[in-house]
Amino acid sequence: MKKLINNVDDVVRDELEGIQLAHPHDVKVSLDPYYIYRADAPVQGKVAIVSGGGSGHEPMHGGFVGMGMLDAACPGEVFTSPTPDQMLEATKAVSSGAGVLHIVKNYTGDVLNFEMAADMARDEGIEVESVVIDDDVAVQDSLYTAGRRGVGATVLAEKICGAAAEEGRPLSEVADLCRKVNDNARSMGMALTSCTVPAAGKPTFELGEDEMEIGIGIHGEPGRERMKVKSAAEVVEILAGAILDDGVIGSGDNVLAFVNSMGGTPLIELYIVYRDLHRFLEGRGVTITRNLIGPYITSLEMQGVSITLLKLDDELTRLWDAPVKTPGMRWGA
Amino acid sequence: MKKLINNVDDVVRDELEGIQLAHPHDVKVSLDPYYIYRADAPVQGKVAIVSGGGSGHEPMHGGFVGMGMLDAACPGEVFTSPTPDQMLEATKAVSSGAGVLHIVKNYTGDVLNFEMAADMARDEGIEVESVVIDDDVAVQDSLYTAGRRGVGATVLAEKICGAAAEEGRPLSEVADLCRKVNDNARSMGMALTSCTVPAAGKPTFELGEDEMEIGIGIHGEPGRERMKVKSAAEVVEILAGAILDDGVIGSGDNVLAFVNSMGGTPLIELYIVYRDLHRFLEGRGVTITRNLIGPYITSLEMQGVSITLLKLDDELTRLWDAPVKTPGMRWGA
Amino acid sequence: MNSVGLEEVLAWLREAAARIEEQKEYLTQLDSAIGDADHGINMNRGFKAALERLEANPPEDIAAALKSVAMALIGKVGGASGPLYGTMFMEMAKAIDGKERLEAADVAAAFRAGIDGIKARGKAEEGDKTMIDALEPAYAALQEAVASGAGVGEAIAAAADAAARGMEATIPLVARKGRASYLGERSAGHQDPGATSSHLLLAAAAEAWGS
Amino acid sequence: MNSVGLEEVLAWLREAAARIEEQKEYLTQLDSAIGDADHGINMNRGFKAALERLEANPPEDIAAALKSVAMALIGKVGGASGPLYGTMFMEMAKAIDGKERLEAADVAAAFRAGIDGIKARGKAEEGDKTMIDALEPAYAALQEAVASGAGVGEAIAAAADAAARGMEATIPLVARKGRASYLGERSAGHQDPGATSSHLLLAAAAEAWGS
Ligand SMILES: Nc1ncnc2c1ncn2[C@@H]1O[C@H](COP(=O)(O)OP(=O)(O)O)[C@@H](O)[C@H]1O
Ligand SMILES: Nc1ncnc2c1ncn2[C@@H]1O[C@H](COP(=O)(O)OP(=O)(O)O)[C@@H](O)[C@H]1O
Ligand SMILES: [Mg+2]
Ligand SMILES: [Mg+2]
Ligand SMILES: [Mg+2]
Ligand SMILES: [Mg+2]
Repeated sequence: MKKLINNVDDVVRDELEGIQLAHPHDVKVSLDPYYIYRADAPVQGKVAIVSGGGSGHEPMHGGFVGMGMLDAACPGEVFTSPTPDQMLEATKAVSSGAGVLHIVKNYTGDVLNFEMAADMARDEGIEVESVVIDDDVAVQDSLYTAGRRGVGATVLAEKICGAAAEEGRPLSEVADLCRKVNDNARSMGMALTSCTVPAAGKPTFELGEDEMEIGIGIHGEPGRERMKVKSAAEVVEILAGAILDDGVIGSGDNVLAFVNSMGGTPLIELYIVYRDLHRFLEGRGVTITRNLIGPYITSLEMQGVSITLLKLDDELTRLWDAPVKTPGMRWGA
Repeated sequence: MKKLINNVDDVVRDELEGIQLAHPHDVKVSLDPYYIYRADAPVQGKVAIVSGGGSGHEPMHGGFVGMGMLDAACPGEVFTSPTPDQMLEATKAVSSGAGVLHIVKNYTGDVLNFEMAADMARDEGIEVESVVIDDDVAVQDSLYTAGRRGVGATVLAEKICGAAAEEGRPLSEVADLCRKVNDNARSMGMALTSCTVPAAGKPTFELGEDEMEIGIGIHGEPGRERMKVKSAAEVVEILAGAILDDGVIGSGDNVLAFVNSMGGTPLIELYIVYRDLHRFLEGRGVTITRNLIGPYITSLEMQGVSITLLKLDDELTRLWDAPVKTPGMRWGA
Repeated sequence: MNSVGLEEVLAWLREAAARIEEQKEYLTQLDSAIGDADHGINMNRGFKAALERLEANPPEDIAAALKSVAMALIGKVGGASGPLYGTMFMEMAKAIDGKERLEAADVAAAFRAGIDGIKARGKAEEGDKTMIDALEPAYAALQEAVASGAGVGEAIAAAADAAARGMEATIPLVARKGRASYLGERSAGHQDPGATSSHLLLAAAAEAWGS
Repeated sequence: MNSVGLEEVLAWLREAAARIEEQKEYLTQLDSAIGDADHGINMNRGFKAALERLEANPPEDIAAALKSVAMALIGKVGGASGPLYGTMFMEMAKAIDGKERLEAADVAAAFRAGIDGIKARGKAEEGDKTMIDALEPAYAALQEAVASGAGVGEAIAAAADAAARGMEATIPLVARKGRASYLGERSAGHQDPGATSSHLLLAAAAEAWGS
């Protein structure tokens, strides 16, 4: 394992110290328990938005703390859900009395820990709503299973809900918007290489020199299918094809197309994938009206890409375009 | 070789098509010859800034075209300098009559091709100044050699000169600023892994499972020294130590600290490196007053990091803070 | 043993922590086949923290001891197993609140409350390939032993045996809950890590209360 | 052969392009040791474009042919070698402008002008571990052969041999120009890719004009 780290046990703490030193005017960092929050929190009268999850997906979530996006983020150990005490402290630190939205990715660990935290926060008199994001079409959805994973739509939901909260909208509306984003977004990812969890010290899975894994999660979980490496255009067809097959997005729709690097795939490849995605969607009658291209929800140094499509209407488009000022996403400010 | 591409010969063209499709309001792309330019070019009365170089370093340079930074960028094939015809056409496309600054990284290929282009542009009556960036302390400087390479300072020079041009300053002043940035900036990089040039199909160099290469360039060129992998703090000491040893930056200085991913190193590691850099510089009496952290001048999917320090004064700080709106760097707009 | 007091409960927790530390790699290895390779690391972090807590603030009674463990697990484990085992210990604490010693029937009632807590939180049923598949058969055996008049030691030994059988029976199952469920059919053929750690906890009790 | 005309020049260029295509991987491999692994790719792209240009717009005379190659190399190769070889062909074209056939002395004069063009642009001297280290000895041998009355074929064969020796002599050198110079002492022990492609160009001429 080759990584620019010091001690495997200190990876998250060292990173948090770096974030604090790098962005002192924008965010504050609590080291016990771990959470990152807006330097100007709590923002009076504003619904606060808290998210979190295992580390290793940077810039998500800590890089999205700031004006127009998250009020706080709770990082767990690498790929391990954070604990309720972190979420509770973060919730208390950013709550201004207007209520707090927890945006939770659908992994059993994240869901359960956030549930306990929400219960504890309510016990302390804070109004909390939780929305679970589950946009990954690689996983079969069913009432009887853990359901689909939360992936790329999380980034979009955090941006859009952040803008709505900034406008002063009430908790119920911000939560409804979060559900709307989740209902209208679908994702699928793939990997060319595995990643290595620092504490594990070796790659989570092995892929042959000519193989790729389709339907990968963001924790190095195995995917839907392993196959021979294909061209960017073919990969786009598999990923975006599965998204459209899911039925939520189709001909005539305007979408936000989010082409995400899993961490190790460089921008030059993302633009090629975007070109092919644009062509593919054009052929299927879907129009890209907004896009996001880059490493935003990653899996350490994994090479690969995920595609998220979000069906847009005027409201979502306006909120997407609204100013945002965070270390990981910034425009209009 | 595993990459998300179609045909190895089409990598740059496919990428340029993706850039055009992704940012139609910000940039225009010429496919014959290749160059990317501001959608609103030429900007009347403004000095135009043109840069360029081999592809594979994205977002540099194409991602830096837009308000407050470059007017045009000329991408060559992967790691191969672009050709004079591209530079000439780009220069003509963005020239408003106020003169054009060519920002050139010090590689024989870039320098020679830009020289020919500048001659041709002058023949057509366009006033051109060229500034060569050579900030890489990994390379011994000498009158008798090709000199130091241009690396991270290029990104900073493009931002700062872009802001000055936007203010309406004349060509000679913008060029002087570029030289000032170059004189006050020093860089050094390292790699944990090699990169693979698509057309070559295999890694440029081989590194053992426990080795790193210190003093690497941005084209997969071998570095100053190969050694066993060290901790982030030790790597920082080697890189930043070499920069300070060069003598331009020292105790009492305020600096912009730029921690750059070579492409495959994820953000979590960059923040750890930043933490260690902050500590190291503090111990040497150097104060970080601005920072830039992320993949800005990359080497395809190479894992590794480079550090650039730029000594700041009020003028450079103000120009750094000025609004910029490009696909790869954006704030205040 | 016919009933257990604070000393015996603490002995159980120490034995459990020791076994988890010992089996850390094994649990993680099971989790790497159908999960994310952290179950042993998570459980060990949590039980180490629990023992530290118990030593730093010696509990007044059994309920306080179980509650302290619950807080340690909730605060230190993370992942799915942290809140689940944390809830289990919290519900067990509530069920025996105020009691100085536990008869076999008290142990069964506490165990029932603990399992119900896990199920309420995790929504898993028997057959979903989770810790429930070790815990439910264990409870059934415990309850049966209590009904036939067994003491704590005998009853918990029966429960531990049943947990071992339940744990092994997870091997052919297709996971419907937790991270392994993403694998669908590919999850069959592997023993569930959570069912394995549940068995460890019961085997530790059988050892601690055995004589 | 005692003199060469347009046909022979075109035959040389075709032979050169074929050899470069054939040796593409080898040149790139040499460049990967002390450069950026693209010299073969660059040269092949340039010479392919040159041949296409020559076919699309058949040149009227030798100067036009050389100029066309120069434009193709400048426009298609990029990197250091593009402007350098481009300049070389441009200067050679100027040196023999208007000539229908080239005697050995004309070839030598053109070659001298080409090398001077490269040196003016690239500022490299002999011993810097560049193409100059193949080209200068080749010129010296060519000039000597001309002085002793050799025809074009014989003279160019001598030049190619000298280029081969010059190319091999780059191996122990420490680079002072081009990308290899960044390696400092580590550049020693490797043959310079540009010197190798220069030898290829001369060997192609020797082959094309050999009989
Ligand atoms: N919904 C659930 N109900 C009961 N047990 C569950 C549930 N989800 C997961 N588990 C148990 O948790 C174990 C995994 O724990 P662990 O690896 O620590 O957490 P994570 O899956 O978050 O990494 C599984 O083996 C399974 O027994
Ligand atoms: N200043 C120079 N003068 C003469 N030849 C040079 C000079 N710099 C580089 N070269 C030659 O160019 C060759 C490399 O060409 P190439 O790989 O195509 O370009 P780049 O180095 O830009 O990738 C070197 O092997 C060397 O022979
Ligand atoms: Mg986990
Ligand atoms: Mg090159
Ligand atoms: Mg796990
Ligand atoms: Mg080269």
